[in-house]
Amino acid sequence: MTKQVSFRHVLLSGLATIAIGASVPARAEDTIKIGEINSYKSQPVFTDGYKKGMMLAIDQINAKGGVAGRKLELITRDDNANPGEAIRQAEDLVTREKVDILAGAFYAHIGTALTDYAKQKKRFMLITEALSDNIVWAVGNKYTFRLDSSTYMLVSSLVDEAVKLKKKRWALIYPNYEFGTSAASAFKRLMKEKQPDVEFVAEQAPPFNKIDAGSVIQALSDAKPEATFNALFGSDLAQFIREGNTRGYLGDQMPVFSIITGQPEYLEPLRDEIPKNWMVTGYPWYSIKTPAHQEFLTEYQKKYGKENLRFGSIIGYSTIKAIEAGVAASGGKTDSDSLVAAFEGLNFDTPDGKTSFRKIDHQATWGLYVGKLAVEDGKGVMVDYHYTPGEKLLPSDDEVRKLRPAD
Amino acid sequence: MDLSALLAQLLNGLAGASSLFLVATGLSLIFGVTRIVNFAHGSFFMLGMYVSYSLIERIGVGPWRAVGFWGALVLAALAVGLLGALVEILLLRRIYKAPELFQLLATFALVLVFNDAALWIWGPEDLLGRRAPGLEGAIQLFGRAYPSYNLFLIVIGPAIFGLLWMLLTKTRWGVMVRAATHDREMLGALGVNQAWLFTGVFALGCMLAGLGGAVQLPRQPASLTVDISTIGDAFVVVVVGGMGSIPGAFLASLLIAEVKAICIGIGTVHLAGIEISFSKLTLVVEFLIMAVVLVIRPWGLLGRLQATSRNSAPVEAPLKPGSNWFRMTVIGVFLLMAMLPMLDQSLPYAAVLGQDILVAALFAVSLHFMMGPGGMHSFGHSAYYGLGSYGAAILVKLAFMPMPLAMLVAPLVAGLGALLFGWFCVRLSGVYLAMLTLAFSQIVWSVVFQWDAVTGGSNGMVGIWPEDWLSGTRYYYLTLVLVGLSVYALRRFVFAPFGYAMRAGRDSSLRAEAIGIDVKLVQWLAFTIAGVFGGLAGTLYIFSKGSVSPDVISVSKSVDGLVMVLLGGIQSLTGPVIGAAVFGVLQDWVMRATDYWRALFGGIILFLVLAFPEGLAGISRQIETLWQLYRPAVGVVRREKLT
Amino acid sequence: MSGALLEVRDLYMAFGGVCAVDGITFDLHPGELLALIGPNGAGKSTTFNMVNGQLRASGGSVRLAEQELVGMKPRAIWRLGVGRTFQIAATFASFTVVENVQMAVMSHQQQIFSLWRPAANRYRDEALMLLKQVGMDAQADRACSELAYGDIKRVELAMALANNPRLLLMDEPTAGMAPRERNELMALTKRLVVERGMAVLFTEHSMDVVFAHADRIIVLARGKLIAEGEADEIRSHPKVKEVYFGNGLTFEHPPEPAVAARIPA
Amino acid sequence: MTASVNPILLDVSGLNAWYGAAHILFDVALNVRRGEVISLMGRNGAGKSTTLKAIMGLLSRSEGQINFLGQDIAGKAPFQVARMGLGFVPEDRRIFPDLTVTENLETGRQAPRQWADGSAALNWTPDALYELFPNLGRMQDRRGGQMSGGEQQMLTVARTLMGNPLLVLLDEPSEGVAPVIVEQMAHMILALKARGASILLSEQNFHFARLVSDRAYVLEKGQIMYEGSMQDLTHNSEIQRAYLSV
Repeated sequence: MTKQVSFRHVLLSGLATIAIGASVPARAEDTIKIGEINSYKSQPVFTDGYKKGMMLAIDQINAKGGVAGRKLELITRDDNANPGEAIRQAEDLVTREKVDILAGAFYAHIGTALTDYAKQKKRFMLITEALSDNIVWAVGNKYTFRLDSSTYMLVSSLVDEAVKLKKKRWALIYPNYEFGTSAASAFKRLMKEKQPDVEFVAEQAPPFNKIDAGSVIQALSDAKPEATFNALFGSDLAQFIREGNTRGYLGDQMPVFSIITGQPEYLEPLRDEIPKNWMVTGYPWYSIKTPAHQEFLTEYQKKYGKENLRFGSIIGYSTIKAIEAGVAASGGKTDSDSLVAAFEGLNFDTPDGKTSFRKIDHQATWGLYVGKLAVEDGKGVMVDYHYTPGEKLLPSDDEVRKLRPAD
Repeated sequence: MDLSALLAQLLNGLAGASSLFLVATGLSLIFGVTRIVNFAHGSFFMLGMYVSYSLIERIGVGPWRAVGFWGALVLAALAVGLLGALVEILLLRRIYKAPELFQLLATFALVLVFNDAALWIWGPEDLLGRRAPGLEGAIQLFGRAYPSYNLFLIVIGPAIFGLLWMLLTKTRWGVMVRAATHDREMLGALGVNQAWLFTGVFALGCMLAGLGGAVQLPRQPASLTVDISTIGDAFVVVVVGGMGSIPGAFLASLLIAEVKAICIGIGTVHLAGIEISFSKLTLVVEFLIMAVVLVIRPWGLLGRLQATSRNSAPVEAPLKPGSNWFRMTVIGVFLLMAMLPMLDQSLPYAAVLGQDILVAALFAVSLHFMMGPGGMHSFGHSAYYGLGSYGAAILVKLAFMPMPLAMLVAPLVAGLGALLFGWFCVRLSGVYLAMLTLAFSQIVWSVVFQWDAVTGGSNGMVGIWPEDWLSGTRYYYLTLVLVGLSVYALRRFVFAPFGYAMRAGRDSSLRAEAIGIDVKLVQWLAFTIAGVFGGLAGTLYIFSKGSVSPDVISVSKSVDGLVMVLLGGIQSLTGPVIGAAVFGVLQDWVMRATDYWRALFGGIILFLVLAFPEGLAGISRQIETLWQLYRPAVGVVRREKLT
Repeated sequence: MSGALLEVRDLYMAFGGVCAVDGITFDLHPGELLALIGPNGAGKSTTFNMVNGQLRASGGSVRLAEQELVGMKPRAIWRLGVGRTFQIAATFASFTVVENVQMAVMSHQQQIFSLWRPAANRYRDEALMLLKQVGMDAQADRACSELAYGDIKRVELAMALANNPRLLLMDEPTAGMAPRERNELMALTKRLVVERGMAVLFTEHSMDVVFAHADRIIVLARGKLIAEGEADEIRSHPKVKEVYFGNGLTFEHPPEPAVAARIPA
Repeated sequence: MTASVNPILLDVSGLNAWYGAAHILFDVALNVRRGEVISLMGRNGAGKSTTLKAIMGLLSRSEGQINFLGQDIAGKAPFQVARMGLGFVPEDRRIFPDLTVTENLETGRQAPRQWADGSAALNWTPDALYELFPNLGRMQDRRGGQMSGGEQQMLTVARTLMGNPLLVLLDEPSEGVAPVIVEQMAHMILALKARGASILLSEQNFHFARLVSDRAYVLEKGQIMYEGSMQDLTHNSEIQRAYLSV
């Protein structure tokens, strides 16, 4: 009988674990619970600052007495970089934690899955970072809003500058997944519109995180382009730059237009190897002089020490600020319909100034810093940058209506 | 691409091949001798990068920086080798006698632990190493700038290859290592302390991985993702070259690196008006090469049919039908599961988790069906899970099929895939078969990942929810019933003549053929059945989540399935169910318990591995053995002595 | 027509230029027990493997009741009524003894692809009968992995009989057995041959067994057939003595009187 | 014969052993003196090989006293036992198929030994072994896997001798090889004995055992049923019938 006895033991302990794991925690009735799902383990560089930003905003708001008389409470969940897991965490947050508001998503496919979940379950959802255009357009829906600027906005912020160069022969390099491919196709389309004689002489799409930089650089330079559009980031970008410098592809003669490279997450690891002649989007937190941002910076560093900010920091902070504004606008009601109504057209404050959620596609008008890269004190920084508000980077309402299904 | 461009690309490939060779050859060596599929090999590569980074930042600066830099590379390799020795002594040595592939579970746990350890020590950011002193610049070759550091890489690969070859063929230690590959027990009886031999081999393999990582640092930043991406490449190289063959690993790393370089060199071409991007092909090219090589040469380029190693696991006990107690337990569990949705007030999350565990259990049971009784290890079972889920998604979204019909048809789509891939796979055996399944799953993955028009590309497809009359709790019950029926059916198959024929082919295919069993045909059918039920799991999954992305076909999905099967115990039919349940509950719990949940999860698995080397379902047998071991000798009935 | 069940003609096998079996020819008649002897490496197992289809002959022909076997797969040849045991006994280790035999019967009854009804009770009685014939019925429900080597050999024989073979190939059937067990097993085999009208081709190193039970003996050395005949002829064949018997010091009935003193100290 | 006054090399008593749950050996006791050739006889499955494996430490579970050269070796790992001078030749020719003859010999090599009294033990070199086994000398670079069964059998013995053992455990040397090879084996054992080697062999072939050994133990169902000189056993047809199935 030993076999069955032990089988029973395993079974009972398994069920006990389910029971313990699934039991309902005590609930504080007077708080507004924000359930946040993100790829904490997979993207620690971004999510570390992101979480800190969220906590800072929550502490500030709760110190003032909360929103509509209720304090904010944040519950975060790791999605293990997997959409199915993200959905389960959402269910967990809704059924067990009884959260009032769902937010999160770093990866595009997870953002997309959560967007659809929101639609199916009729739950308000604030996608904070995932950049895919689909989230507000192709699969956009009544219940989903997105904070960070989309891939399209990133590309469109650079196109005007790119056209000014009047270079004919362009090379493109981007990671082989939706972010890269849609950035590249948006870039090609917008460039063709504004500069019809443009030619795309080389296109390389290495697998994400597995670039073979030497071969890629050589293939690009063999095509003799006059300018390059880049959507690589992270480890791929570091390899691309080092190899490009060594092989003389990058430098004075090669203007590069590169999205998100100026975000500290991706800029810092490059140290002093920043090549010349790059125009990037990013987040120059060290030199933004607006009072709102100065105050944010001071408070952040007061709370977490003199550490560098990340792009995640301001996104996380602004996420909570947006929710604060939304809940205030709905008069403290947190049912999905009230929140949706409140968020459509909602204005809220961020360290970068006033931002709003567009009624037409629920995209926030998150603006972008566009500038050049330089090395100061052995570190890469953005210089000569300007801030472009998000509303200027989006297509016309007519086009948006074509892209987005009616609710 | 003109000739000079081609030559330059070939040179690029040569440099890439070196690092690949270093990491792959260590893996091959370890497998050859210890038969351990060292899943943590990529982690040792990653640690090689991190350790050499730290060392170079300390001793690779100042006037002696050249000495410091090169010294740091060597020291880093040695340090990683030392860590490998510790792992072998503290962990692997204890589980050599476990059933096949069990060590994979242990090394999988190590991957999790090492990754979190690296996060804790070095932080989340990528660390870009310094350039090699004296080799910072480039030389002119074929009218192009070619990094001088690449020349060093081109030299070091063959140099290490030569040294290893000498070590294995010209030294006594090498002779011992090769002997241990075949029969370590005999070697022990000849006076060789094989434990230290194994430690030495494992440490050497890890050291090579560490060196591979260290020499890569001037080209590639140390990051927390290289462990997984490296292990995949290394496995492919080892298998393409032939497991255990060091010249094979060398040849294969050259082949793969060169083909990749040429694909990149070709870039985008227009053929008959169709744009073909060879650059995008690099996503999957190594797996295409592996599939082709294995179909043509079933043991890799330079591999040979593996002599059956005597270093093998205990024999499985004969099948016994479940006792009444067992049946009652099963019914009890089923009823308990049926009650979960009724707890929506007290335990609202139980049904959510239960749903996922049910799907995981079916996935694991279908995998176990081919791995356990079928004896066909699969590293690519996610292919059928993915075909089942994408099949359903496409049938619903693009063919506008009603959901219930799609649920019926989608598993058959997966079955068709299994029928096709299985035809090739069953011609192979052992790790080669497993790697071909992996190749096929990666090929399916890359098609799904890039076919934006149909599959939605990397973002996947959304809006695939059950019809209203089947949604919510009803869907849970549908899942419960379908999973219950499927598991029951698979169990019946195992107890039926077909299941016996599967096990017969596994135990001795020679003997099975000699009594008229068409082993390949039996395996092919088993493979397909496993594919259909794996597909059903995928179908059930997708309607519970509403969306699908290429993750469902990823390697890690296959690995999850493997972990569940091994954790539960591959030699037991209840093993995969227990494994899936424990895996699901554990992961759900640890992910919430700490930020370093990977390390905790890995640690728990390591504990289970050491405590229950036959899997959780093997606990009973262990208790039995313990009982007999400590039972006082007087209790043993002695036979009458004849006088 | 010779009346032979098995006709082997000019059978030839080369492995990478090395000739393992070099043009051997012999017949085997129903009711006959034919021993194939020769030094280790003479090509005996290779010959077996070609007859049962495991190896495809490089040249020559193997005919069973007029039907050509060369080119057929082992399982097809098995279905024609050719049973086989192996030099290194191989049963299905995760099965019980009786399940091993049941498996063979189920295969014979074409039930391999039967998916639903449990196998445990199929043909159990038939399997027990076969086990009884080889004296293994008492151990029917033991796991095969626990059996002694000689017992595994017996189980193999029972399995080989499961399809009522016309021809039985036995590769060293009595290896690992004590003298009386050897004789018992071969006596049993002989009885089956007579009762069922089977033919048996077997290899063996125990000359006591060979001389006592074989109707006829053929001798292979280095792939060539060097002698053929009955026990007495072979016993005194000088070439066979030279390459195979030696002085016969270890036989129970040596070809010449054994003298321990002849062994140099 | 000659050796009964010589010191005892191996002294086993109360040896019990198990395979998994099955109890195989029951209180086996035996001894080997220096210079003796001892046969361990019995039917198939009687426990002969199990006894040798238990002495070598190759079984996962065994109990009892195993004294070798005055030291207790029970519970030691096989490699430790081998290093003390106990050589083991397995029954199933476990040569290393991918290694050449020379390399196979290399795997068995151990340093020369001395007896407790300071006299040198037999010291084997590959050349000396090639002399003993001329066949092997002619195929030094051949891979083990490409040799015939008889040649492999020779190689297994030669490989063990490379460890310069003080006592050789020889498991079923006559099994599965041609008579002419069996005869060579007998020659070989007697040649070794003449040089002063001590051997404990398990054997079913009574005629072979009779030719080579001084004393015999007869095992049945894991128990020693008879011990005595080979000569006595030759004349004891009762024991032969009862336990050796002759």
